[in-house]
Amino acid sequence: MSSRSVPSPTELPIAVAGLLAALAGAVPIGSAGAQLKPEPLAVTTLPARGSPHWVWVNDIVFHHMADGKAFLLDGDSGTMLGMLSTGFGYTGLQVSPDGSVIASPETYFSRGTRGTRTDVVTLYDPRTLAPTGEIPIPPKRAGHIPMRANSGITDDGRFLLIYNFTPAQSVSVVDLKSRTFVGEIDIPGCALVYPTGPRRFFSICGDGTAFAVRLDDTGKPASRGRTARLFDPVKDPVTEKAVRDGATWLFVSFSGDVVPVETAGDVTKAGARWSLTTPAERQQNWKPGGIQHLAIHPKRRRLYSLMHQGGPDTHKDPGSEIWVHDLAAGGRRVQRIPLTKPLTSISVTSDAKPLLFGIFIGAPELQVFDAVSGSLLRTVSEVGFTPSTLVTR
Amino acid sequence: MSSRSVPSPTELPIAVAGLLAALAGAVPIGSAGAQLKPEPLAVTTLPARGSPHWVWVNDIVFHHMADGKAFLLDGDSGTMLGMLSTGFGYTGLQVSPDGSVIASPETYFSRGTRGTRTDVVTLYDPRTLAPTGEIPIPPKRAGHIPMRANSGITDDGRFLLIYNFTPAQSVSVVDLKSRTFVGEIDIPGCALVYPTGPRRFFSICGDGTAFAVRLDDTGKPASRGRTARLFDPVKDPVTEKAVRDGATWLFVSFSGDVVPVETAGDVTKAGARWSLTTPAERQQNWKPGGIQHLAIHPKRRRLYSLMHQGGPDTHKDPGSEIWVHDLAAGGRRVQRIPLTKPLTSISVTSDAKPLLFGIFIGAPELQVFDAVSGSLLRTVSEVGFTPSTLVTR
Amino acid sequence: MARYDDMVEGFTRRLAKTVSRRSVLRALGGFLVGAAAVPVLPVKRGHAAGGAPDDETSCDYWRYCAMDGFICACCGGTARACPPGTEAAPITWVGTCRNASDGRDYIVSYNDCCGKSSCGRCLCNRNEGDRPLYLPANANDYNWCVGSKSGAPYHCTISRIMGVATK
Amino acid sequence: MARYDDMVEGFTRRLAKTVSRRSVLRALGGFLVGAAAVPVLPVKRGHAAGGAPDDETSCDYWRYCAMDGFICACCGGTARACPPGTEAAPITWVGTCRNASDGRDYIVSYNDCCGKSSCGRCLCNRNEGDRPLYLPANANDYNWCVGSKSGAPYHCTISRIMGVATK
Repeated sequence: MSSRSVPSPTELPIAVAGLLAALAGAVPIGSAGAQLKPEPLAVTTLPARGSPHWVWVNDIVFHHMADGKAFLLDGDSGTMLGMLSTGFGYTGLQVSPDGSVIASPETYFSRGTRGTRTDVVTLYDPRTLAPTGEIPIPPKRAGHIPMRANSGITDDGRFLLIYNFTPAQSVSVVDLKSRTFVGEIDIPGCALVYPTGPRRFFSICGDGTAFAVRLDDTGKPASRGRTARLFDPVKDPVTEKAVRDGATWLFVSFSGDVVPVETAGDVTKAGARWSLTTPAERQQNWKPGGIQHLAIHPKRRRLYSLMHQGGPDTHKDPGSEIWVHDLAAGGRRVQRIPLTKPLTSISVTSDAKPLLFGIFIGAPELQVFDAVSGSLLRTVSEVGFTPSTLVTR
Repeated sequence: MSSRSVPSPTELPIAVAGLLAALAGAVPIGSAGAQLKPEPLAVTTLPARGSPHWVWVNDIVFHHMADGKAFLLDGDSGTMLGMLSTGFGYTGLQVSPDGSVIASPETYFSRGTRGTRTDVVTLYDPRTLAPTGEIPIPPKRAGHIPMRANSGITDDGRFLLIYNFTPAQSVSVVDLKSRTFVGEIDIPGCALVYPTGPRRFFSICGDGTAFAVRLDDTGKPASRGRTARLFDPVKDPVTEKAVRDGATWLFVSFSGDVVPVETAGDVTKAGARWSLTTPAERQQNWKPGGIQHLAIHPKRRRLYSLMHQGGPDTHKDPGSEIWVHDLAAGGRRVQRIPLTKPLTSISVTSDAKPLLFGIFIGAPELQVFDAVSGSLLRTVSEVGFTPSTLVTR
Repeated sequence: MARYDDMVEGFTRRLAKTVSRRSVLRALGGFLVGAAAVPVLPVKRGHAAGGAPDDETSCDYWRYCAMDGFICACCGGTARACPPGTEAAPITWVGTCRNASDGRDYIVSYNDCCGKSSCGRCLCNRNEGDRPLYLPANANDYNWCVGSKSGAPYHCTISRIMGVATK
Repeated sequence: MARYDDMVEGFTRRLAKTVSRRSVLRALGGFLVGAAAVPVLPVKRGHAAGGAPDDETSCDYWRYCAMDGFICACCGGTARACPPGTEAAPITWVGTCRNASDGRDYIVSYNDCCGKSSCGRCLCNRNEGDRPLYLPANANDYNWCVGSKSGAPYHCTISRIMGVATK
């Protein structure tokens, strides 16, 4: 017998050790040599402050939706750092601005895919990746193909906002400080959440407006109202996959127009529209598309867009190139990064030597690029099943 | 707009219809032409008595164990007939001898992969594949790579027996008539369940014996006892993947010896040992192996074995051939069926024109063979994720 | 105009060089050793792609022009009926699809079948007329099982003809 | 003596003909269109297979001679420590592995890390000395998380040296 079984001497209750010895029957229990101390049982933890090159990959696991996961990886080494198990129909986690809390809106059924539904916000310790608390929320969390605006955290890290769709539309407000559910705000005809300050967010509406909400210090709505029309939802709708550039959210239309939604003043309004594509490129059917098709490096003033050539209704198709536009230069395109494999989601780190991460929902791998040169640094395999969205800081 | 949205007129509550109309915003709701009646909402059901060529494929979904599934397929057409969602660490379902009940031992956690554990036997209607009842059982159900002997039903269909491993070993007895948990029977040093009659089963033990149990009419043990030694667990252990031949269970050893365990009389004892392989084949390292590596057609007296060439400790390797032995002729080999793809589990239907089904845990497909000629009839793709075991009748 | 399939074909060719996509898939279907679990990319095809417009287990079936999900006809149901043990969600999104055999446009309702985990077969994503989540009635990205008694668990999607489209 | 890998190689060759397994896998890793979800076959390798006996993320690592599961060193842990947020199950199965660098046999304990869903990376199945379920202490087919406070949910497996094996 080249293999034998002994219980772990440091951990095993005597009774179980006796049982196992009995179970082993005719197979003799080997005696370990005394010259080596058994290695202790250990669990790794993460450094208190992570690297700016870490990335979360949220996975809805479309074929096994009860088993949502979020993977944490290090872009520099390409190693996996840890994982969260995040329940049914997972749409992604939020990290507080100071990085001290991971907040994850999750849904569970008492019998996996049937029975009583329970929605909670699970809080995880970013160092141990262990659940440290659970905040019950109404079982109304919107289920859809993951996109980042499903939830958001106010700029001061105080309130977590979660989009509900039952199909009535509302936003659940959770106080991350007191760890309580505060209440629900109706957003009729509007969807998703786009934070715009310590106490503000807006949702985007079917009539081309936005619904802007200001919260008081308890998380209750202090004011709310519909903006003027920001875009034409019939002629050329914008995708829901906007990125934030300070006080401005940059939306992009199906045809490739950038629609800035400016929230700096008291009034949320549309900024000057510009295009990702030249008329010639538009003629060649270049379009934005994907699940998280925009990324931004605000300090470097760079907007990254997943682009592909396709006809109408290809707004969710993966990108074959990433185009880079200089926001400081009025949106002048400064780079085209051709892809060897399609991508549906991208994200860029916000540090001085930024990485660009890319995933494709049809392949379980993470691609890591130098965000400045655009060169592919590495590919990390076996990352989830249907990797959906990315979270960087 | 080539696409528009209207709610289903027959089903939609007025309030929701109003809401959706409002939500649609600028997009006009189309009016359906009156010349066609909308097709009604419908759900299919299965015929009261299924075909003998139907097969269940149990899937533990190893990468997403909270999402166990069982797929029902028709071997003749290669179509999927339906599916069950069966919870965490799924080891497979049991069908009552008369086909009237599907009994599925299942495990759930209140938070998917953490929280409170609940074990139940879910009963499904074989015609609607809907759960019709749930019997709570102790949360002790054994978790392991799926194999058929994890649970069993007594020959009269009355009692469901479920193997427990905590790591203490016992069997949970469930009365399928009264739909209640009856009790637990300790089987110290022994594992799994092999039914041998309307009120009998045995478990197989680490010392090479079996632990035989007779139940009374309430499902409590009437007698129990250890048999004489049936095999040598050190020199040449048998696999747990036995098949039943009437009152005899046929076990096969790592090296390829058939060890019949005869239960016809009052005493459970070993029958005459014989070998799947000739000395020359043994020299060429032909061995049995797999997850469900044996199948039987009792009426035709044929034993089917997944065989491969491999060294020691290859008892779980997939088969590259299926060998067929005639039990009526003392185990003479009558056929070798070469495989174009490896298989880890096989099962044979018990009718006069039997089909042989095969799956490989590493590929999501079902292979269907003529069990008499051995020819591959069809391959059904997209059957689960890690298809584990097969159930035919 | 580059269709999605053509693009993906292009990628595949670049990757697999002389290996046709079909043979790669066949090899895959066989088995994999030591590789990552490889999930399915939603298949998207326009009518132009040809395929099998009359086969209701095919993503090319004419009714599926705005389909997004697993085709119930591959899961124990039919093009218009949910598989055993599931529940049809009453609210839904609707597309307008042309039936090539009579040249007419039909309004087709896509109802999700709910109450079991994903069927996992015949994933089909055709986004004709799909709109973002702020236009729910036109958004196939929602899990419409939310409107069923079973709640969110999504199994597959059926298509029902609601009428002939008026111009 | 045909090793498992050789057999699988053989199958692969028969299927994919001129395509090497590696290139098939690379193509796969890229993406798949319209194919079934293709899961992972447990990788099994003996020392004879060569590989990387010193790389603790490799199934060939010398300590992993009786490993069965996902290698924690690929999951945020190390060869001997569980990933963040998981719990090491105290009871376990044990193998005896030879360290080629010093030629000695070590007793290695395989502890499952529990409390999260499967890591899904670096699946490794080497059955040296594995025995059936009726010999639990030698059976790597059990989910040993059953002995942890977290209960059954299995994430990955570590290996710890318990001592030098005596003959």
